[in-house]
Amino acid sequence: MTKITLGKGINAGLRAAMEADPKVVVMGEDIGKLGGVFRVTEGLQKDFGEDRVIDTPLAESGIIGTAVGLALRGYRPVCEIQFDGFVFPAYDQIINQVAKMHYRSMGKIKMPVVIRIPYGGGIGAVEHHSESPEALFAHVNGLKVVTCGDPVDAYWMIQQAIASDDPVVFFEPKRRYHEKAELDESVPPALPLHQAKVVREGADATLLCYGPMVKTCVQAAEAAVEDGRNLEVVDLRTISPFDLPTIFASVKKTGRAVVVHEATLSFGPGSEIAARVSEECFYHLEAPVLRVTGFDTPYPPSRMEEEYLPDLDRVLDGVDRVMGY
Amino acid sequence: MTKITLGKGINAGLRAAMEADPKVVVMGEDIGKLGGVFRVTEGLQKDFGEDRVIDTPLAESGIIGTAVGLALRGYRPVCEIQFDGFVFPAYDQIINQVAKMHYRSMGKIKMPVVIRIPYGGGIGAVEHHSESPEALFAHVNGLKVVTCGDPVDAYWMIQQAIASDDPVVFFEPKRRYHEKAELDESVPPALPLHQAKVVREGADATLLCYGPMVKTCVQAAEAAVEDGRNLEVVDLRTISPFDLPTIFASVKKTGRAVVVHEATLSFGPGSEIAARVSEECFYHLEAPVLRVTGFDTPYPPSRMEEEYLPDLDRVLDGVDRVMGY
Amino acid sequence: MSESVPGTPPEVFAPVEVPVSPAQPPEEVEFVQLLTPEGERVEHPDYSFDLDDEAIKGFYRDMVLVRRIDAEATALQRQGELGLWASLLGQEAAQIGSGRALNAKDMVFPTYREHGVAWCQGVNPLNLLGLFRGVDQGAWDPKDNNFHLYTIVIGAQTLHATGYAMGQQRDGVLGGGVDGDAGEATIAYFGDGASSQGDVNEAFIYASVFNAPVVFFCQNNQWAISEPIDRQTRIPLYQRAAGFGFPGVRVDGNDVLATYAVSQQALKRAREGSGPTLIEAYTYRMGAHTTSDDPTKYRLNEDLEHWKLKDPIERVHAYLSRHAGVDHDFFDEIDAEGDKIAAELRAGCLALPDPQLTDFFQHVYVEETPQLAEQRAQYAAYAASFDGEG
Amino acid sequence: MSESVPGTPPEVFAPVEVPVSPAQPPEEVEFVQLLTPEGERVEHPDYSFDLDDEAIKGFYRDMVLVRRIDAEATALQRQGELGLWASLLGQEAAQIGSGRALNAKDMVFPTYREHGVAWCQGVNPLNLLGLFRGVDQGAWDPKDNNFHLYTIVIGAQTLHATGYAMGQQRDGVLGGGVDGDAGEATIAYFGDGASSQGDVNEAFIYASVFNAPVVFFCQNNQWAISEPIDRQTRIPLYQRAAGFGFPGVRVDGNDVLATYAVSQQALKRAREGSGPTLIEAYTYRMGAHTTSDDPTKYRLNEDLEHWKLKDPIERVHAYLSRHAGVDHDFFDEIDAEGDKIAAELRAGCLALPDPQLTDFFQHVYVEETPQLAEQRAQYAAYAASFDGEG
Ligand SMILES: Cc1ncc(C[n+]2csc(CCOP(=O)(O)OP(=O)(O)O)c2C)c(N)n1
Ligand SMILES: Cc1ncc(C[n+]2csc(CCOP(=O)(O)OP(=O)(O)O)c2C)c(N)n1
Ligand SMILES: [Mg+2]
Ligand SMILES: [Mg+2]
Repeated sequence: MTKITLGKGINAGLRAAMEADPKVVVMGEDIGKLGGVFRVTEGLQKDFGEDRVIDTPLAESGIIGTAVGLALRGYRPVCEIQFDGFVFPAYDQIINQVAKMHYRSMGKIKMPVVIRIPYGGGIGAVEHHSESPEALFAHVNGLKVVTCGDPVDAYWMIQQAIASDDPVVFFEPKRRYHEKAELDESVPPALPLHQAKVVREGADATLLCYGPMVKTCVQAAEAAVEDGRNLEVVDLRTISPFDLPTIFASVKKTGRAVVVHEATLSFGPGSEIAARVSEECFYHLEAPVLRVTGFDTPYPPSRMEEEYLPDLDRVLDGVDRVMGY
Repeated sequence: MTKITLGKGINAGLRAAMEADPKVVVMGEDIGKLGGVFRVTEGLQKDFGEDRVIDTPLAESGIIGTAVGLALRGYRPVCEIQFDGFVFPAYDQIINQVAKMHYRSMGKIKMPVVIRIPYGGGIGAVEHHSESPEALFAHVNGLKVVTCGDPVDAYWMIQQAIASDDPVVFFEPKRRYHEKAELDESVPPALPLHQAKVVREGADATLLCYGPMVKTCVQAAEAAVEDGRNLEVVDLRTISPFDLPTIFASVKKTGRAVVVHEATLSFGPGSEIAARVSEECFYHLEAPVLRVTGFDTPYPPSRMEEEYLPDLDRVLDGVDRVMGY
Repeated sequence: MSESVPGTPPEVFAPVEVPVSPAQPPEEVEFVQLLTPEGERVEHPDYSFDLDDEAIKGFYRDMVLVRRIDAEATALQRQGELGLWASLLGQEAAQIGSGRALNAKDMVFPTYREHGVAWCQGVNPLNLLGLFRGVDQGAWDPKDNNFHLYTIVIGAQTLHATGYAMGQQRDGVLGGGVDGDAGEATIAYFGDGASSQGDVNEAFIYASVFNAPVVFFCQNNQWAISEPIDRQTRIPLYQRAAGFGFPGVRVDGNDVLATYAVSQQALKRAREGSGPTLIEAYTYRMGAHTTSDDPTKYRLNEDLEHWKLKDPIERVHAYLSRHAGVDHDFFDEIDAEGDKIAAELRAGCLALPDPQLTDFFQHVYVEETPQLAEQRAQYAAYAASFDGEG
Repeated sequence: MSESVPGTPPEVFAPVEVPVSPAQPPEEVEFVQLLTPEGERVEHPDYSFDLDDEAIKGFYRDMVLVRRIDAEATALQRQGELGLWASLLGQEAAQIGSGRALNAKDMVFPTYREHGVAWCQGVNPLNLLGLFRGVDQGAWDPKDNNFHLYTIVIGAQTLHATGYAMGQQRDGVLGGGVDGDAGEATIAYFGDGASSQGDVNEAFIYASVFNAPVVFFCQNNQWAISEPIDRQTRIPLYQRAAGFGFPGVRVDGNDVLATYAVSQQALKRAREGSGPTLIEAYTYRMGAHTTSDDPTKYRLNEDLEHWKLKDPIERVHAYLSRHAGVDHDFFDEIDAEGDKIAAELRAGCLALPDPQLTDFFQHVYVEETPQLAEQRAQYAAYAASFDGEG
């Protein structure tokens, strides 16, 4: 058992993957000596060398484009995008090349590429450093999209993502990098990569959340006890594909659901959940699926981010509304 | 009154906008002498010169990035992206720059940029030439997203988009470029840009569609008459923002809705409609909002596109299902 | 006229005139040439063609056969059997010369027009038709012939090639053998238009910074659909490389001996571990951009007539008959072989099975998602409901 | 040592060695220099500084004041008043020299570090703090001082600058006046790291093909966060321009006289209609990348010590006191002025009002959407429900 932060969990997971498979290479900006701006790759270049931990030129399309080539050569590249807002120069390579290669080749080519993206707000950063663009990847067929909500998942999920023969966009909740938990590396992961986790059982309504919002929702659920409400909290973990059986089971049980994410409301992940749940649980729903999310504006200057981001109060407000039907 | 195709409608609309305002410039690949691969800009360079109808280097990020600069200088650039699949090299400039400039400057900068994208399938093309990526733009705050379904709308909507002080992504249903209609240029447009249009009144269920699917849905509605079903068809026209009042009014009336689009199901435009309608019309819905869409695969090789694309039968199958609740 | 010209950059602050004419007439262009349009061999200080006349006969055969295949594909498109075809007409020497310079382990990243290179790599021409007929998107296994899938998104493949070359580097396969020639290299094909894409320039940077064993082979066919080369650059394209710190060379792209010699040297350099090279093969797109294009809208017929005199096949024909004692039997046999291959290609094309959408659901992921499995099953049931209807 | 070097490209096929040392020590670097680190003026065949000592005193004042402003902002960050600060320490000469070469109508596209250029354009330093304090995202009107918003997405602004310059061209404002110097130009600032972005290279292509009146001003401060310059290029950066067909020049970025002279000439060229120029200002980032960065992780202290000897301000101080008869009153006054400005800046910073989220909803669109109006109203009602709660 070791006490580990979420950031260190990913670091340890990367290390474990690199030790297990010499074909795993890590690449990105400032990931070498510096260990990445969040120190998630700290120490890796020292131990695995410059050929496996590659500081790239400052060009994101180049990172992903060369990763495609490395994958074609039999490597398993793990690419770091420095911040959420900087993935877009690489968007074409991700959606037209990484995502489609397996399909285009009728299954002959595999693209075991992992794209790590620290995402979300709450760290007081300047613009482009706090975004939640997961829906822009989840809508793209051929990609898988996951995100971890705690240090233990961080450790295992990054390894599962690297082991996946499908390309995985791996969103890391940057404001949770310093959250701590006990990790026992000898206990195998409890769940496969694309399965959701009920982190708190409840009966009155379901909070569906992921990444940075898991902690927020658990806190909200605890606070709701005072109001006599017993909330279930589901950490979705996988966004594409969603683990629909787990989601449906919970909502059918409680009859009410609130989706919570930092991403903007419209055309966000919550809309897909609402659409699916409304269809599958039509006769079980006591209320429409409600969404507590970032607003439909660009991410605001950081002095306003506390208001912009869903927090305990806004989650409870959503719960009030969903219980009001 | 002139008989005009949808493609010629846009051409005539561009011409009218260029005549009305010398600051309107048109830019893109092959739009000059060739008049664009779909001939939508035919004749414009001859009449307005190379300074206003600009054949650009083969670089989409450059097209949009220089359009931003031209807009900052007081121009109103209309950018052509040759095919839907080729907009992604420009994605960063579109979502980080075009979309955010007004917000970043607290309203001081305007970005009257129009990005024209021929989209959708059904023309027997090779890969990357038949995609429907509208959700990837609709999720981005700061952009507006519209699409025309008939030649008269094509003529007016492109002019309204150019007149808009907000950036507009203008999706053109390429397989409808040759659809014909009568246009009377002297009659002002019936609707503002961001309003939907009920193209067929009905009572039993609502088909919500846009762009290339409008024709398909009208045909389906006519075919449904034989089954004794009276379907309402709404041409949404505007995707971001959706015209929710028109959508809600129709669904509250019929109690049932099927969204039809070529874009992939998951995280697609239909999920946002389903989420909104489920919430707003919770007590009016006789059935969940269903979606008839492209499947969750990349666009297939063209020999299979007829199966991939929603057609009359699949729309009617959706209607059957929604009526079955 | 037949000289290799390393980039001479404009002087600092000497005003640079933007060229106004679409393309320089080839007379004024300086490049590496070893066989003139008239079929005469010429010397070059830095490059020589070191194979015998048998090899030249082989190149001739290659070029005639790929032109024949290309013509058949164009005909198939006209007859509605293909949705589209991108002809290589006029670019045979660039493709055969460079393709024949490849070693067995070298890897190729093509655009959508490299039918000649595919031929050299042993790809069955029928495989090339799938994409254009709309039954697949390439779907050959790149490993079978060291020939990656056609890439349609302009320039994207240059980064893939660079990454692949970085993989070769990491695999330690550079150097070794005579002169280090036992190593492996990668070659990336792209067009003059592609040179403007950010991706291509990023590929130059990655290749340069990592000294990757990649050859950038640009077929400057003067046109990117309707846009003449002056929409992409105002100086010769090969000079771009110098600004990134690696060598660039312009070669007569219609001269198969020169394209062979120049490619061979660049590939050798890469295999040895000496890094990237940019080759600009100066050629001309004799046909339309694709069968959907109408070049009469934007270019003059006289341009085409002018380039016909530089035909890549004609000059080898002239050389072989005048200087290598090859008689008409040889040529006739190849023509006959071409007709046979074309007939087989046609028959193969018509026999290509129509694909099933349900099959394609399974190619989206290695591990299919439950959602997709469900959609597939639903669609299969739906499709089956029509069976027997009519 | 003080010579302008147009790009001499490597010879064709001469193997290019990849440099292994992080950055060339400045002694070995060739560039345009007009004032040595010791404060001695030197001649250059192509460039001369044509202003008097009063102007140099002005430059000195500019540099001292922006360094003082920068130091105050760093202090504000340390005290928690700013979330972040990107220091220009060490780059004052590059920014003041180029900034002072601008005419009233020229337009500037900065990155996030051009506080010195902002100063030259008359932007109130307080405006620069908003972004870093997190109360806005720049929010000055670019038209007020012909100074665009700071751009954080690396390289994006080089395309904006090129487009803006294409607009100047279309407005017919090139040429005219003495030597065509009445025209307008645009200048784009970017870093050495940025030179690897596709956007920057596309900007070079657009500028070259359209002959746009834009000067690309690259501050090569040797580092892109933790990456040394050899991660971006293996030859001097200014040589990149030659490959795109326009002039490139390297200037001692710590020499304000030289950066002024070189910028002036390039801007003049642009205003006349002679097209783009790339200037590489060879300098050094004396501080951390930003206040969040820890350079001890990746660079040696001795590097920094070495560069301190080249300080851009010290050499002007030396020149003025030794050769221009300037006494300590002058220097003291400027220091005092700096302290005053810094105090004002600090007071202004602390007094910046906290922004209201509801206000920001209205800046998303010129014409607000009904959805957003509704969200805004709902949020306002929600927020109001907490009022009086405490
Ligand atoms: C990113 C992207 N933009 C646009 C297109 C459409 N397109 C296909 S081919 C072509 C011209 C390419 O010209 P060039 O690179 O010279 O190659 P060539 O066709 O002449 O061989 C264009 C614009 C594309 N395929 N990809
Ligand atoms: C597209 C993009 N990728 C990554 C970043 C993160 N980032 C911010 S500054 C920087 C380094 C920039 O280096 P350089 O261009 O040399 O400018 P300098 O900071 O040295 O002035 C990086 C990688 C970014 N802002 N934008
Ligand atoms: Mg071409
Ligand atoms: Mg730098």
